[in-house]
Amino acid sequence: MKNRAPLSLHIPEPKHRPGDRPDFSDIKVPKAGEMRRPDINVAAKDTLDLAYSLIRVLGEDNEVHGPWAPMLDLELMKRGLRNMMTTRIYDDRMYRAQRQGKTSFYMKCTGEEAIAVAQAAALDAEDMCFPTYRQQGLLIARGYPMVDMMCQVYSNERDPLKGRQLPIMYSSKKHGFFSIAGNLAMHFAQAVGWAMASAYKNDDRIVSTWIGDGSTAEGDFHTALVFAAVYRAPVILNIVNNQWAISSYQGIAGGEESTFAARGVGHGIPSLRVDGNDFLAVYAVTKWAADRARANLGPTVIEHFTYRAEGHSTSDDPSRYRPADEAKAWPLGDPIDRLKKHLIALGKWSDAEHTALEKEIDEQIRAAQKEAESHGTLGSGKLPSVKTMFEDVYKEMPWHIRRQRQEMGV
Amino acid sequence: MKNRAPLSLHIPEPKHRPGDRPDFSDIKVPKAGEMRRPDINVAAKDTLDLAYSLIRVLGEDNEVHGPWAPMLDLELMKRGLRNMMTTRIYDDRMYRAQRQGKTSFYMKCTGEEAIAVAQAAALDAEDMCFPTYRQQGLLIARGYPMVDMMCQVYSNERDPLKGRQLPIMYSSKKHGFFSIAGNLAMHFAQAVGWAMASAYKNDDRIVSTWIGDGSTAEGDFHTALVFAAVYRAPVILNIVNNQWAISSYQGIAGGEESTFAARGVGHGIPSLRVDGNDFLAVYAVTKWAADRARANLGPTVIEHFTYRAEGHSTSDDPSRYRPADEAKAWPLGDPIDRLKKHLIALGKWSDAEHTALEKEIDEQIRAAQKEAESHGTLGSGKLPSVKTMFEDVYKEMPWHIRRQRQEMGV
Amino acid sequence: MATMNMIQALNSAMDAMLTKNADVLIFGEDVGYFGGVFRATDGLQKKHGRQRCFDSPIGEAGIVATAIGMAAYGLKPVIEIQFADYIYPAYDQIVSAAARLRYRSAGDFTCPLTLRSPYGGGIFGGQTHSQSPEALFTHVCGIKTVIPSNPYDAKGLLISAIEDADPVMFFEPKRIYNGPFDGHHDKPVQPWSKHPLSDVPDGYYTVPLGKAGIAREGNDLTVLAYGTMVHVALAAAQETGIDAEIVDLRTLIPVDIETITQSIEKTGRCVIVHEATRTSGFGAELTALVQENCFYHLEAPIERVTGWDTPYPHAFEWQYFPGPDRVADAMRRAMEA
Amino acid sequence: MATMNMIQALNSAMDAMLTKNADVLIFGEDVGYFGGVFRATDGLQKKHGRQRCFDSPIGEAGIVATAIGMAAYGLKPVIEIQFADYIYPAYDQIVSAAARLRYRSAGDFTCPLTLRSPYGGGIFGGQTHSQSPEALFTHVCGIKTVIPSNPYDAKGLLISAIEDADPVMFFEPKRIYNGPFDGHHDKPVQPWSKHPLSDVPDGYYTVPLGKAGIAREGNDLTVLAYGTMVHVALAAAQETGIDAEIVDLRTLIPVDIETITQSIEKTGRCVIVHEATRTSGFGAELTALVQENCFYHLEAPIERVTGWDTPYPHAFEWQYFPGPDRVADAMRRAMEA
Ligand SMILES: Cc1ncc(C[n+]2csc(CCOP(=O)(O)OP(=O)(O)O)c2C)c(N)n1
Ligand SMILES: Cc1ncc(C[n+]2csc(CCOP(=O)(O)OP(=O)(O)O)c2C)c(N)n1
Ligand SMILES: [Mg+2]
Ligand SMILES: [Mg+2]
Repeated sequence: MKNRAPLSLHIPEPKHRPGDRPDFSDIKVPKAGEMRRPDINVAAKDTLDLAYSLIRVLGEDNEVHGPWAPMLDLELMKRGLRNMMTTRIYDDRMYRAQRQGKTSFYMKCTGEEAIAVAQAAALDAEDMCFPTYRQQGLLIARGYPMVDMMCQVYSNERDPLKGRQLPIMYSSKKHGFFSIAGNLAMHFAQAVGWAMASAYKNDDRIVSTWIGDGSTAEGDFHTALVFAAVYRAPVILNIVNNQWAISSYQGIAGGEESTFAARGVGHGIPSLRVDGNDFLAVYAVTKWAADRARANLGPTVIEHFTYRAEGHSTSDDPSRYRPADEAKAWPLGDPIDRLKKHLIALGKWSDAEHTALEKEIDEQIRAAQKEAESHGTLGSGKLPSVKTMFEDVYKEMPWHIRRQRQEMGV
Repeated sequence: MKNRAPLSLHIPEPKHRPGDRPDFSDIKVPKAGEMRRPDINVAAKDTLDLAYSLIRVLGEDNEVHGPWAPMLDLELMKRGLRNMMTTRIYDDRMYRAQRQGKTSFYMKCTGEEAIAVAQAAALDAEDMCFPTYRQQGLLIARGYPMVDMMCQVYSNERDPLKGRQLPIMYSSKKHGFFSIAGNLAMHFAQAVGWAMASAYKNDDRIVSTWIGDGSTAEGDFHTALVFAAVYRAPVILNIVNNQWAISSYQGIAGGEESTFAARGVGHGIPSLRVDGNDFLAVYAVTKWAADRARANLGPTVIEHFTYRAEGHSTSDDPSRYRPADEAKAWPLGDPIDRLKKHLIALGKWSDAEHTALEKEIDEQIRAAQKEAESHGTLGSGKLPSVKTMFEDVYKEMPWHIRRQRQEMGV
Repeated sequence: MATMNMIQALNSAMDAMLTKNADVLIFGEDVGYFGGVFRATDGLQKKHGRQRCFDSPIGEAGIVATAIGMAAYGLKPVIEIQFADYIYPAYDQIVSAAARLRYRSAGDFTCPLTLRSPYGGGIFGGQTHSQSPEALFTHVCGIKTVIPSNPYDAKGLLISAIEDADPVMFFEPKRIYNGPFDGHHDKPVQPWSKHPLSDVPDGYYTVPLGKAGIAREGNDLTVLAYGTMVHVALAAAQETGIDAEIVDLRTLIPVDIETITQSIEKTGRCVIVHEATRTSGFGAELTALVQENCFYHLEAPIERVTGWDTPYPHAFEWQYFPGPDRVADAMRRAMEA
Repeated sequence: MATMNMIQALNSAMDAMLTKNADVLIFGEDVGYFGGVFRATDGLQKKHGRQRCFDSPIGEAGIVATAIGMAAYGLKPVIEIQFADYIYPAYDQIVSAAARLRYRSAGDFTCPLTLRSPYGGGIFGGQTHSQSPEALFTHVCGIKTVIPSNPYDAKGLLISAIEDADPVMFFEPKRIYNGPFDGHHDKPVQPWSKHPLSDVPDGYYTVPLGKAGIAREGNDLTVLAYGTMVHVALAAAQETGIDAEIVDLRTLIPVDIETITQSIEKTGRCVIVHEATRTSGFGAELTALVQENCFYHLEAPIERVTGWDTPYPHAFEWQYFPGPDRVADAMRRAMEA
């Protein structure tokens, strides 16, 4: 060895652990309206500032600001508010159902509702979505029957997926919602293939897909960016940076050194970073990206900067690895609260109306739950026929699976 | 469907195909010396200009220019010239040997010699290399016995790899040269692991690894960047952009939309793009990156912009997919020729000396070849013992492999 | 009718399907303008257009992933993985997505893609251009695995694979692309043109998946083989003079259990041949099936003749390859037992 | 000596090796500060320091790739893949690199890494948290595959795996982390503390790789099993009253052929049990080995009791899981044949 300073291994570590006081003052939050809005045919490299900053529309004053303000009509915003609230209350009910032993598992998207709901509003109903497990808001916004959602969560006799999938792994082609897989990141690259197919067929449907900050470390994330860039696929590549991947903070995925949006720029894909808790900003950037895709300008990367306000899933206990009150310290607020306040500021909404709506949704969900539970809950014995277990492995059942079914005696 | 313009699928296509006149005028070649040289602790995002341009030192006037000029001593340059020439002549002889039926396969690095040879000069002898199949120059520069290289190519009785590997898949731990695999990109991520190990052990050896433009599309390329960035691994991540991946031009790997160096910036890794045919520039950027690694500043991405002057391998016929004279039109010249002219311009070299050196090397290689061939060529029957075929699957031979060896009767 | 080698037959199958169905498209590394490193897609881009047959980035995971997305959309992608040795980066996409999509979505989404890949040794490709990974797919429910042994079957099976509603792994024994190699590497190479199964119809026809062929009828012993090994087994039968029935499986999953059991009930003896490494190879499953289905007919232990449990070594190509002598030995052992 | 469940035993093995050898380090998703989603690395970061046990990005390929680089350097990385279902992204690195490195470099570079991963069903994990992919590794020469069935073995085998000179896949049957589950899901769960093999020495000790254990001696029939299925087989033996010898394989590759043949030569009957899908599962290889090595001792067809050839369905956990009733049926069939 030469006479040199020894090397040392760097292991990223979040600023705060249980017992510490959470402090997000290192996060630079630009003022709403501050970021420019380039033309949709901008070169990737000319979006670098947008990939490192944060596009925000809704200010602390609850008013809209700057060139990204989408100027939405009231109905759309109210629908968005309702869909976000529905998502949150649905999550709460299902979480509780799991705790009551009615199913094995559940995952909430608390604090991240704007991402799915505002995007559903900005996309066409026919556009295709390749989501992760935290975009249940898409199904709600697109009017998928909530009873069916619940039956999936319960793996009961009415479960559209015949009891085959873990709770929350919904699938509905009719609602442009791709079958969720437990395997992270895989779908991100598949979405690009779907978009290529749409372009190949001279169709006009575009694709949107989502991935978590942690999952961007998978090879398939890269694959998606490479193929999307090469074939200029009409796809929106959303990264939901909610700061955590189970117990690992985003620095373990490379967030210490760069933003996730910046990855897109390197691939020659125009890339934006947006306040993911700002319904209007999420809507605006999605619309911009959709316009690009529809104009055959190819993919856009969007990083949604947000915070996972609850545990990873019902199997998780976040107080083991982060300060219990970290969610409260999050500087970008809550998406429902912010949109609500904006509507109030516009003079079009009130606390009373809000409470009434909350109650209405709650009752609606309770009714749905009652109906869903009439078809059984996990372990209740009300299941699809056991025979179905052997179906759909292939279109036609081959002899060896048929024999196994016989062996089982069904 | 809405009344919208139909989507269409973009398939990248190189500008020229067989029969066309090659024309590289779209490649912007900055003047030598034009690019700035930042401090080694520069932030990734502040290298963006360097990732999109081209660092060049040797000008058309055969003189050095600008802040990247490494100010090398004459001996080092002469050794570099010799090593590059040796690599080229070695390639020619082995290519011919394959054509004569003495082995199954061969791959040249013609036109790309500076990349391995200048880097070997800029690294310490103890630093570890994870190369692809086009960095044979490393072994030559590090003094690996040429006879052993040839015996590997011939899979003969003296082959250090016992006839197990395809020709050119050398391995030499002693020379800091990681065992080459046929599988593209895998090693790029492994190199990061080696670098992490070196840092973990407070060692002072750093790592350099190479990958082709085409291979950057693999997930393992991404993996390498993510892990290197997260753990600030002391590794130099070289991308050899020689414009082609067998028959696919670099646009099929995403080169139409961005540079390959730009990918590094997105990951928070300082990234440089260099004239890969400029020995001095390659040396300079490597040194800069090595200094960063040694100072615990972490990884650097370097894109070497070069041209694969010959076929992909002996199995390839490039005239089927690109203009036959494309290599001649390459605007960045030939690395050997450029260094030679620089030395002549310095008054330290001459055409006569060059020709004499060429002859000396040629004779040396012929002698080595004669010796290597005395140990056999592929198919000559002079092989390691067949027994060895069953060894090294595991450290200790398990019963089932022992039985198979017996079954074979050896 | 034309005389075709395997490559021409495969090319003709893809040509026929590109012509017949606008939803068929082909992509993979070097398959576009160049026509593939083995020339299987030669001329298809020129004839059918750049969108129908094009180059992909070097990313096997991406090739399969995008094909899955396309298949879910409703297209019929036919993708090439340049060598079977390079399938592994795509293994997750194949196993966790392609194979599962129909099941996990209860038929809501399906994945009718065809993955073609040259496999096997015999061309001095060394350990990364010679592998036979078929068993790694036969263990995965939800995908089919097909391996042809001659031009006629190659075309007919490939068309069936493309038309199949589920993902199909289509492995092409590269050693017999140009001629029916029987393992006698020191003898002159025979071209396909001398073989009756090189008579291939020009247009569309199918050979059904899931049905084995009988490459040679016989009464004394059954050989189960596929791909190149069918020809090796034929040579061994001829050289030993043993009246072997040689079953050419053609499809590994779902395997044609009827043909297998019928043959073994007749002969009572069984030799299984494949080039892949032995342990947990498809020969293990065949052994299990034969002993489960024909236990009381078996007069001798089932023999496996396979590649050794080592990587495929470059210089020891012929010591590794399970050639006619090794097959003949096993046949004799099975007869003598 | 302490009473440990499987998780504690595994934790104790890693603790011992971190203490013993400075070249041992541990990484994987969530294994650092948090201690792993199954808590197997609980407290190790705190005790041994952040560099010795740390979180990795969510990239299984990267975890394995960097471990390969570290192993080639000379370290002894112990990595965790959070669920065996998520190994596939790393499959290429395992098969094409870890398994081949010693061979292809003729011993110049080696790859002594240990990959731990929870596998198998029984916890309502659905199709992506229940898989048993061991056969996909047993087909790959150059790697060893180990599966413990109790705390004592788990610790001893893991230490052996870490000390081994070659890459070892170490699959942990997650259903028995907390108790020796015998498949009777409707009965109360037994904790490990009531089981004799939960007596685990505190410090360093090894259980050798490549050696099977006998979980129950018997004379009438041999059951080959591993992991959770050892306990299921024990229950089936008790419930049928059949005097079965239950072989706990412990190591799948290299498998302990001596113990297997000795047992079958004694009993003449064989039932093979695993949770993985049947076709081309490790049971196929075991069947082949048994019939190759013990053909003339076999009095009945070898039976396979396995998971069905479908994904693991969430709601049909117990219809899928090869429980004691199915094993008992197979044992009776084997006895009656
Ligand atoms: C391929 C794969 N590896 C690991 C897991 C286990 N796992 C499930 S969710 C998760 C964390 C994902 O974090 P992130 O991508 O940030 O998404 P988030 O949960 O925050 O929405 C992990 C590691 C998995 N499901 N798939
Ligand atoms: C995983 C994998 N996929 C495909 C191949 C086949 N292959 C060998 S070299 C090559 C082209 C590589 O191009 P590039 O990375 O640009 O390197 P270059 O040959 O130009 O140096 C391909 C596709 C391979 N060896 N490994
Ligand atoms: Mg996250
Ligand atoms: Mg290249």
